Amino acid sequence: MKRFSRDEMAARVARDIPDGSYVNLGIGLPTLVANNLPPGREIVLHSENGILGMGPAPAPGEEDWDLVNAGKQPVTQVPGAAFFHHADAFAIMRGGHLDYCVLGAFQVSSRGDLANWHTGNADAIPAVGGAMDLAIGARHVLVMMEHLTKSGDSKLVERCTYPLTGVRCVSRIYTDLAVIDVTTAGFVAREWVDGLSFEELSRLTAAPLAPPDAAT
Amino acid sequence: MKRFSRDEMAARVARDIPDGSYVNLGIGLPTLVANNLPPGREIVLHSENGILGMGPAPAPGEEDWDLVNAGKQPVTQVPGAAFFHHADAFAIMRGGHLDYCVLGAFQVSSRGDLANWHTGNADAIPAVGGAMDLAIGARHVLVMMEHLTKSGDSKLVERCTYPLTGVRCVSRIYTDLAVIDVTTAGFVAREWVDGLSFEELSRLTAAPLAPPDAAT
Amino acid sequence: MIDKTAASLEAAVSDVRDGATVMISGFGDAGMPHELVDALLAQGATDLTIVSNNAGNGERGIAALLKAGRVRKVVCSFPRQADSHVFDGLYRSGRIELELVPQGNLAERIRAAGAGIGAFFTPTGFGTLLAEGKETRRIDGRDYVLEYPIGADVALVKALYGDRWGNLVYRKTGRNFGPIMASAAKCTIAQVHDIVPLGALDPEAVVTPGIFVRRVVKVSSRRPMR
Amino acid sequence: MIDKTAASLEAAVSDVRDGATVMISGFGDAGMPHELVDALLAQGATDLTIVSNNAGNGERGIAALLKAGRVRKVVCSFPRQADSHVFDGLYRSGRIELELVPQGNLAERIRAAGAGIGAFFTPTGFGTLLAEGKETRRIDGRDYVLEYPIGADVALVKALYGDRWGNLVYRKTGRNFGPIMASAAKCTIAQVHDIVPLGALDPEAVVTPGIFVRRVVKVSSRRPMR
Repeated sequence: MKRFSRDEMAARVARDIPDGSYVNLGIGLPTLVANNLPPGREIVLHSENGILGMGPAPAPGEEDWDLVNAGKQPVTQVPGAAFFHHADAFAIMRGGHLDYCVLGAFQVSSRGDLANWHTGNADAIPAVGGAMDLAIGARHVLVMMEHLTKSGDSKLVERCTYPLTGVRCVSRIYTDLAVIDVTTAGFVAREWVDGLSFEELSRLTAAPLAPPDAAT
Repeated sequence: MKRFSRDEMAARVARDIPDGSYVNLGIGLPTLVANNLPPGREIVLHSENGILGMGPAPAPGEEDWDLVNAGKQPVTQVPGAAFFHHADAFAIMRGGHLDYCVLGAFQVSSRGDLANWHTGNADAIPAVGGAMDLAIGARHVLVMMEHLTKSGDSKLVERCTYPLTGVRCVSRIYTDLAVIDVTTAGFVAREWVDGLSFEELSRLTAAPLAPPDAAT
Repeated sequence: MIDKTAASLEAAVSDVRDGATVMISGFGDAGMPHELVDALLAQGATDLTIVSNNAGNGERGIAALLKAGRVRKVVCSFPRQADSHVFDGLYRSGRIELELVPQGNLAERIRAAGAGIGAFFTPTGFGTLLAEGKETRRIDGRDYVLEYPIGADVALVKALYGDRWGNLVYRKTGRNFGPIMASAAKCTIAQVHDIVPLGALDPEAVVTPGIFVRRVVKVSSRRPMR
Repeated sequence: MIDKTAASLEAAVSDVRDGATVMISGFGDAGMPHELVDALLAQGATDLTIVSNNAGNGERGIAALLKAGRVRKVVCSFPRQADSHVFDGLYRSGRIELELVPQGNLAERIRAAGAGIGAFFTPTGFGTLLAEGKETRRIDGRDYVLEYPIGADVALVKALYGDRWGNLVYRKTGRNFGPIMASAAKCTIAQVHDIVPLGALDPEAVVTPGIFVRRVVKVSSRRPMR
């Protein structure tokens, strides 16, 4: 079996984002989606720190530290961009105006609960940022994550053991092994990597998994 | 006794508005205050339809119908003006950022209740506009009105008989006869027109009235 | 490629359905999208709920919609205007429903719909007829009324300039309800004095980002603009 | 005559009191009023509550205030940053109080304080640790948490240009929390790259009207601005 690379995962997500969409890409893995958008599509990127129409990273030496993304990395602006303050930036999310939001995750449950902000470790400094707003901040909340933790546990679960970021909010999951929808009937596998059987994928998923042709 | 004219009332109100104040003038009588501001004071006028830094009426022929006041009459803008949308305009009021708001009234009660939007007539078309927002929309809510109705009833009352615009919101009343404060102990006369005795003023006021030297 | 430009007023309003809730920007004449309202009248949708600050005057615009019997309900702050005889007649004869909302609550309720706020406590209107039957609460010694969002199927707004992404700037007090209505409707249609190339509007000065706008249609006014 | 210009950073922050709640704009470095924060450190006020998106990094700005023991409590969304060791150490040893707020709720609560809203129902955080013990409500089939305003005694913000009335414009994503914090504090102090004559700012493009600003102080950055 050949796992999807991070760029392949990003390209697979990007393929699902139609021309003309308004999209927020979370920090970390989801940022790669921007580099993998199919040519010819005009996609408007939103960042919760106050911009619509965010462009790629600037050339070295061209950084403008008043123009950063949610990860506080320098970005650029494209023609048609607009700036606004933080309350308006989050009104755009909370109000359901974004088409897609792409997030990383620790766990996703089969009813779409998302855990991605806190390991629950007593010693951890809690920090939530915009994670909880993003979790409910788009018509389609997509998750990009490895299928398994480093210790081999499934990150797709019946019930999240990490503290939740949002309840019943995820609609589709892209892992290094598969694309899985969250439906009212639970996880439904849509596609998976070559060399992996549906039964093997099910075994690597810690919640019931329906095959692509299951009625949902 | 010589009643205050409308311009004298306006000038008396204007005298109480210090340099540097942010002020909203209601439609009708209060609009006259703008023409009576003492020279040398820089007062910033707010209008709830989206401007701070409103100037006087334009010269005839110079009207710009995209630049109107709350009464939908053409106005001008002064250097330093700013435009904003309706939610921000009312946030400025509701948030308590204005120093003074000057309103007309049908009645004011001795605890500061204001009635100025509705006669209560069954046949009247109800229309509130920004009246209720203005009533609670400034640190000091000043009322300008005739002391008596056309039929000779006091507009200063123990309890408003007209439907309320706001509860316990008025701080000072300027009439054609007197300047009266609303205190926690009720109405206190501060000054009144020449030729009128305090006893006569009390008789023309349908609620207990304390003299200026009353402890409040 | 994103191109929100509509070829005509007619095309811009073609899919407004019977029974729709339609927001109409404007405070008096300033910011009033007269041409879009005329197009809606010609389009024929009926049983409408209109959300606007006023309820029309004379025989034009909202008054014409009312007169043609297209409006079931008006949500506004100030229906009584100079020459608002069409609304007055319908209201007095019980042929139109009125939800009267203090202007600042109207604005905040529209904003709440756009911002995904479920409800909010406002001090405006507390203790008055317009808060009767509504939930109230004392918070930190001040009394508040609970108010709910007002959203819409369609918003008709007037702006000065727009681009093909739907970014808008307004003109003076013509801005009024435009930006918040644009955020609160499923389908926002903007009439603009001119459509400018993408990138021509200063990103620092865009008032309504294009994400809130579905269609932009050019309606050049004979009145001079800045 | 209105002249909100302050002669110096020192003069601008001279009256901040012990125990004050101080908002500090900025998202990382963008919009962070470093020089005002340095002036506050020098001024000496202590027992402060700081409201800001982050809790400082390195040894500068908010981190320096924390390190000097001036801060009792931090209200923020993301205290954990690259090199936020000062906050981390104080937090782990129980010497600082933290109120962790989802970023959008933080922004909306600040806006609510400025807009006179008593409380609001937000969907963000429902069903999570950060909503534990808070009032919830289902409205129209969606679950919400009730959140209250966050106001302040002082706001320190960074803008691009200001005038003597306190009107402000910002620069790119440096805008972030500035406009809402300016509206939510009793005394807002803005550091600006330059003070321009009254009337030089386009009234259509002013982001923070001067009514929200008490003092403006010029702090020219060595970094080139647009």
